[in-house]
Amino acid sequence: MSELLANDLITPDAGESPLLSLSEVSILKAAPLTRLSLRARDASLKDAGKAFGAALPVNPLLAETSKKRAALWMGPDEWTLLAPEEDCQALFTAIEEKLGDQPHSLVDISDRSEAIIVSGEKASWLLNTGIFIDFSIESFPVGTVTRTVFHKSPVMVWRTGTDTFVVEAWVSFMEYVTGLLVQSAQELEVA
Amino acid sequence: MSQPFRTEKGGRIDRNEQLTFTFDGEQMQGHKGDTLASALLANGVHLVGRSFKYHRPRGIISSGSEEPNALVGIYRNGDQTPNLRATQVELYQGLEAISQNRFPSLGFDIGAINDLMSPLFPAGFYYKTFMWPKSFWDRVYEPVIRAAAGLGKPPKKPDHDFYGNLYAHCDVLVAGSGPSGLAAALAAAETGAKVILCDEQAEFGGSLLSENSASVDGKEPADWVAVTLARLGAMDNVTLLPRTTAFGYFAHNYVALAERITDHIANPDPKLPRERLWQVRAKEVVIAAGAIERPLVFPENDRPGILLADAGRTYLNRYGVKVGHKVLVATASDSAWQAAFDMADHGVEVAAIVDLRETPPKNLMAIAEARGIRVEAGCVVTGTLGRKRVKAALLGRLMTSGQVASGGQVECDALLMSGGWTPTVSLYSQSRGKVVWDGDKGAFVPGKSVQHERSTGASKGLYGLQATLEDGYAAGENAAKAATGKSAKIAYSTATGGEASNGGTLGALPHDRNASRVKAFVDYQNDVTAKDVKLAVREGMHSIEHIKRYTTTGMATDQGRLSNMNALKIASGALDRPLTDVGLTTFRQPFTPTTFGLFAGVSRGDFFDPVRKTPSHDWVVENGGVFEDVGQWKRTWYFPKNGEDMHAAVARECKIARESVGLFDASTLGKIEVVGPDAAEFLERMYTNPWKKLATGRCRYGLLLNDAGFITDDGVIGRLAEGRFHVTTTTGGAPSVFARMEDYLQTEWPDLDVWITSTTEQYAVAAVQGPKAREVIAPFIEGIDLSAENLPHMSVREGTFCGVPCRLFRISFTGELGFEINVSRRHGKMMWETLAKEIEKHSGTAYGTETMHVLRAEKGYIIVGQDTDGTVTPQDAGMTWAIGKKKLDFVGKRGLERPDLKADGRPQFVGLLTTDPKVKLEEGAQVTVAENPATGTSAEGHVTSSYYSPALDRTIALAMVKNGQALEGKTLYVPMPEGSIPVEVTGTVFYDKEGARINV
Amino acid sequence: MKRYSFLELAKNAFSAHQNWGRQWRAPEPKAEYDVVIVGAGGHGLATAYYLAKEHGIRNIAVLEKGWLGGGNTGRNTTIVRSNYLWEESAALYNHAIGLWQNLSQELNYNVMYSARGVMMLAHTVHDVQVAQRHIHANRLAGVQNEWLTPEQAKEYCPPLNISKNIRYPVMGAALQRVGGTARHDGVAWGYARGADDLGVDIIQNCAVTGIRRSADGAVEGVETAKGFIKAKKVGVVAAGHTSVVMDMAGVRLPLESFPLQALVSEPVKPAFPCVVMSNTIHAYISQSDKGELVIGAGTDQFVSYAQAGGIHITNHTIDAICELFPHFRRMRMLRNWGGIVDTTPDRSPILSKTPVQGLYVNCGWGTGGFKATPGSGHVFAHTIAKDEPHPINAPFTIERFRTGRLIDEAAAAAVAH
Amino acid sequence: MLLIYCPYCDVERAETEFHCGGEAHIARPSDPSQTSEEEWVEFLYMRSNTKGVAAERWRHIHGCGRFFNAVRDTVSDKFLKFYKAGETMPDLEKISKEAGK
Repeated sequence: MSELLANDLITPDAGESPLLSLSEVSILKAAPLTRLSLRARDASLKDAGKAFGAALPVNPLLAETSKKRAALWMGPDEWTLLAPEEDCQALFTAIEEKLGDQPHSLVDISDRSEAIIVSGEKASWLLNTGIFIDFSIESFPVGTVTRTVFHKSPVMVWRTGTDTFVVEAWVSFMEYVTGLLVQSAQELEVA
Repeated sequence: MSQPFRTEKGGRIDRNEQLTFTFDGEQMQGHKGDTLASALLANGVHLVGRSFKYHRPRGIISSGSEEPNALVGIYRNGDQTPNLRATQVELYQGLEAISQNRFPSLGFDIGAINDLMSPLFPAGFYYKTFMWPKSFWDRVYEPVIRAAAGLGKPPKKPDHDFYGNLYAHCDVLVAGSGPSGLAAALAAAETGAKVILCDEQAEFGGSLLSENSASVDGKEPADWVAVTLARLGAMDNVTLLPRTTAFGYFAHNYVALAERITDHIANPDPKLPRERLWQVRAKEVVIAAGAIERPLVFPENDRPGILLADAGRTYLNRYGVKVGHKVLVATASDSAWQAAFDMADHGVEVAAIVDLRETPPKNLMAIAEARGIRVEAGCVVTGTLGRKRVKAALLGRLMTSGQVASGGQVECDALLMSGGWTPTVSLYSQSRGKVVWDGDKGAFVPGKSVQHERSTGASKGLYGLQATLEDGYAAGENAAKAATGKSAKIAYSTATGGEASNGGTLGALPHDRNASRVKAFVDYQNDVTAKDVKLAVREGMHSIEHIKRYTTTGMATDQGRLSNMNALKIASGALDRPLTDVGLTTFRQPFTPTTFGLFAGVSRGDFFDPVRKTPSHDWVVENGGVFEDVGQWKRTWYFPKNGEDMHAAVARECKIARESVGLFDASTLGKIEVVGPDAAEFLERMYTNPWKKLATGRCRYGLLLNDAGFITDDGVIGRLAEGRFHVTTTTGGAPSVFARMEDYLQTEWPDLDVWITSTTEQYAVAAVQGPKAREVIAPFIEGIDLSAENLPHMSVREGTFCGVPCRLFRISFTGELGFEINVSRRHGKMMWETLAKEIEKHSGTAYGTETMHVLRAEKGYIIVGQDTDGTVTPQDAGMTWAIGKKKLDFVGKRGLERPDLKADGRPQFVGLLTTDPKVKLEEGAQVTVAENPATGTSAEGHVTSSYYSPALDRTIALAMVKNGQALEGKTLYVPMPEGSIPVEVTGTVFYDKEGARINV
Repeated sequence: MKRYSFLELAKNAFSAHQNWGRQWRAPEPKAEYDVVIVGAGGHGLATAYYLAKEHGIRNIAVLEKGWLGGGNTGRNTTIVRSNYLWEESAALYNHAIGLWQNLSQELNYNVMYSARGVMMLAHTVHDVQVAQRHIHANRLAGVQNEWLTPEQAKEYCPPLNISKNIRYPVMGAALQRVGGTARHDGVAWGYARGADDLGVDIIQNCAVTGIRRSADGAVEGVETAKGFIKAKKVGVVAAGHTSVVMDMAGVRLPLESFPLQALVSEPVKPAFPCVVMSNTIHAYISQSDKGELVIGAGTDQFVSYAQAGGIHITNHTIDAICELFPHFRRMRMLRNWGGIVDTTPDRSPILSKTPVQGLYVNCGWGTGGFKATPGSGHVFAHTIAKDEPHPINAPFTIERFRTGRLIDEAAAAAVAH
Repeated sequence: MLLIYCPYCDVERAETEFHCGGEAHIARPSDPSQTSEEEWVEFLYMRSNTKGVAAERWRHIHGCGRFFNAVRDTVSDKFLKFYKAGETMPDLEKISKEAGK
């Protein structure tokens, strides 16, 4: 998966100034996005992928992307489907229609979370100030997506590039997450 | 001249950079590279503290983190840190150190009277006295004991500094950077493994930094360290962490490190954390923690000027400091001889080498002879003179009979001692490994590995430079191989010199003094003597844990690193049982005392716990609302206007909501979308109520029990489509309800085709309640017919609010016409502000949780967690109507059939009205039958909710009262300290009993 | 038994303390006892002491797999209080408070019971409601407990941070003045010495490996590391290991054993006058006579007999302490250790006969057993001696879990809204 | 802090991502109305509380959300096996032996 595709979908919010802008790491707020939570059985995955416009990954912690689409594996029967903000209603309807009577659950969670883009050579260091996961490129290759915990907040981390991570948290936790990231990064300003 | 004890040259200090510091206000000089201890010694200062119990003068005894005596308080910028070891405090310009546990001064300490009275204070004396008169314990004895105890002064102000955290993973973590640690790190790193090397000291190299009589690859040991570090530093796969203590070894190879970042810097950048907690998951750990020298236990072995021999050598070679002008060396092992030789080579007079052994190694004897040093073999120190500094030592000659004959007196201003070496097995022991006794080495050494670790070098009892290097390389190679499967052969460096030290002794030395009159210290800081250990054994303390606790040996801030082995040997002797039978006390983390702030990390202030805010938050702040904490949420409590207190504000809010309209932020309520063909079946099984027949577009109140039969949560559930429900939960219950649903779904009913998704934060929710509610929302809602016919009470529809999709519930928690509008969270602020503006047109008000509570109480609606407490059944709560009678099963149904849940006399939910309508009951107050119940009377129940009701212009209360529903109309009492309050038992609905207002 | 006093201490000083006798013997087990107590912690030793002292049963053995007082007795944070919600609990713990007040004199051993006050903080409206309910219930039950405003709380405990600007500001506190601390080792040793003096055999390093029952099911004795010991009555007081011991008799219990951590700071001069507990942010703290801050942490989430917990639990405990007492951030942790706490579903103990004739059990104290030590031993001795419960422990049966008559101290603090 | 393997995510993660659900393989009776008081209290409260090798439930609450089971030695805290929910209880004695207990 190329960095470009992910960045095609998750873009800095033009209306917001950077939360952090250092030579080694920056934090940008991402623009709003369509997020659909899809729960379904294996038999429905193909149809769901077709209706969505990107295949649903079956391997754990993987993301499948196509133009303006990303399907993130969240659990063995759970995917988060990402698309541009304006596609929400159309996608919802398309998937519902395609899946019809197949047992599934499709729920709009677009506004449940917010995303930030953490990038730079110190990005993984910064995330490791609060996240336990080994972010070395061998253990957590580009394209890996997972839910985890940042200090006392649940978050989702998706590596979209060697030095780029998308971090999502439920909206009411985002101040906590960004606040701590910015605070922890301040030592990088010391020469 | 300043620094009279500084050598002419040598050492690793920077002689070009002179630093000024103060100790107890006195200004002194040292150099960059000094520790506070080495700088004090350079100035001839040995007396640096007072002991814990007897307040005896104490000096620096070691050069490392095992130091029990030289504890000081460090002050800077208003921050104060007690109990720091002078041997670990790095000198910086302007450092301010204060001695501890003395009053009024270090030189003259009133507490020293304890030393004179010490015959009254043997081990455990406090268990035997201070019992009479009884009242004196808390009032007299204890305050005096407490004032005398403790070491440093506690910090008085909040800490200015902050602390960092970092999670890390590595293939090989090497703890310790002496010869074996450096070799291990290098060998592991050369295989490509990810290596973290940490050392508690400022410089890597450990013993190599003070070794000047050996060489590695033909280089000075310190130069070899530099070369090795350069190699390690150049590798991307290596992280070097000086000033970093591996202090805790936890389950699953999780090792905690404390990195000290700014304490050694004169003016640290405030953006730097003071310390950082590294939480490292290491595939393999190499423990290269070295060994520490043991003191000799002889009478008066605690005088300032008495040091461990290796410490004396370290001060000389590494710091360029002479510990005295005339030094006596007392030893039972080889290593101290080298200290004597180095001293002599630096022009220090060596008064004598006193070796316990009858025949010390010949080669050492020869070197001593060559330097003209007097040697007394088969000889011990039996006492010392000099109160604040050692002046002389008494010698005793060991006789074949086992007796000791007086061997005269030797003058000296410093005494270096060595009882041999104790491997540092703390980390190994923390890893839950069991140490084993090695009789040859006279030490406990690591046994089998329990976790993925290996000890190397001196920490496993292996000595000698060449041997430890080789062992280190092998340990590094093996660790890397085990972690990554990779190996690489590197060229081993070879050492000459630095031979293994032989010899050593454990326990107290024999002497010719009156045993009952002298003190031979085992544990310096806690003033535990050999006598104390023997007394404990005499009194029946036969387990080493009892001995430790009774005497407090090993419980000081050095955790017994100097004392444990000697105490054990003395106990073993007193018990006449082999040392291994007596057992070793457990090594606990942390390895050395570790700053609280390090553990607390970033969790302080607003980051102590996430502050969760709703979309109305900013508006509430601007409009003067007051918040309350509900779980992590900030919820608006009430909106005081014009200086109102809470009572006035709430009364106004209630009145307006009933008369006109109120606006309430209900966003924090938990929301769960239940979707799938079996959604109704699932809810049928979870909740007490029936769901299958609920029509699309309708809502129902749902009651959730646990399988024990008690109420745990409630909320309104709306059916959006055949297979789609919008479930709401309480605010605090949201996560647990979701988790319990997942539990049942995944593990009990995996066959159901239904999924749940949390939508708590997907939606912002505004409740608009009151007679004008429909008028308030009408201008903004599209796509929904708001008429009572089309949208009756307990309905739900989807439409738009100001053009954005919404879910509109017609529900009420106030008893008034009410709507709850759900829009996606991003539009929550817009919705709130739109409605807040709109209600102004109707003279409406925004209201908070307190008004919400009053309005619902007037209607007798329960609040789960306030009116219920986890012991309340639906019957108790008067909610049998919520139970689907025809249902075969739901969570809690079987629990409700248990005998006590059906028994008579259970508390039931009722209303209470005080005879005097102005008297408001206290929530939690007890309800009794008797007006003036005797103490010990069982309560009939308690008040769960109590408010002033503006609608009724009187107080109302809800309560749980035994058999309460049958007591309606009866008078009961609420006994209070000021007198009993009569109350009448009523139904739970106080206002609009017919429910007319809700159906308009 | 040589009585302890200051005079005795002074006298012994002249003989260089050479003449102190043993505090307890190290006997070999006899073939048979009237009562065998399994577990020489505070509760077990107190049981033996009161059996001997108040019920005239002198032929008693207390069997201990390790060293006496080495389990939770020697590992807890020594808090004593009785301000529990339910009258059953309050009666039990208050019974203990009554005994605590004279315990040093009773045992002629200074257990250092110090009524320095236990303050339980309220941080939310819900906390205030719960605290008030406790106070009212306690007042009716005759248990001392009172409400303090934040300012009063600060006055009682000056280091307390009552700023409104902290994450969970203090809204008040419930103070029990008779609550406080005691010296844990002193309690175990005092009871051991007292029981030993009454003829009780305390047998250490003697693990129980089986419970022998006769054909009719009644207890016949215990198998131990030192052989079979006959006894018609066996009282199990094995704390975290209760399930293991009771399993030997085929009795299942509603217990789970969790690691519980505690820690102390380095000793400092007096800095903290009382005991402070906060259930909402999970911390409790006091200062020992030695000067160490004594801090209790929470339990780990899984059953374990490892006597060690995770660092994340420590982190969370200390962050809570530092939030309430920000001066202590520069203090340092000296020692951290773990115990194994046996917890019941309603967080109240079981002090009861069992379905097996002659087998009695005293367990389930969870994180709070130390405070009950004298009271627990006292009523459990009664239960064993009379083969029926003392009125105070009558509600604390195993049966309650079947009938649903729980004494639910955990539920009473339930959070919702 | 334990290191726990999630059989659904196929990764090892720190304990803080997981919630322990207590003893495994305690099934809720399929028809509770037919259970005796003893059976119900057994289901609700009685636990083996094993000292040694035992099976327990975990949920990857801050990961994939799945419940799964693990076999752990409660004395050493070492995990000996992880398996998905719904799989039958492994032979604990055999696992014990293999682990050299």
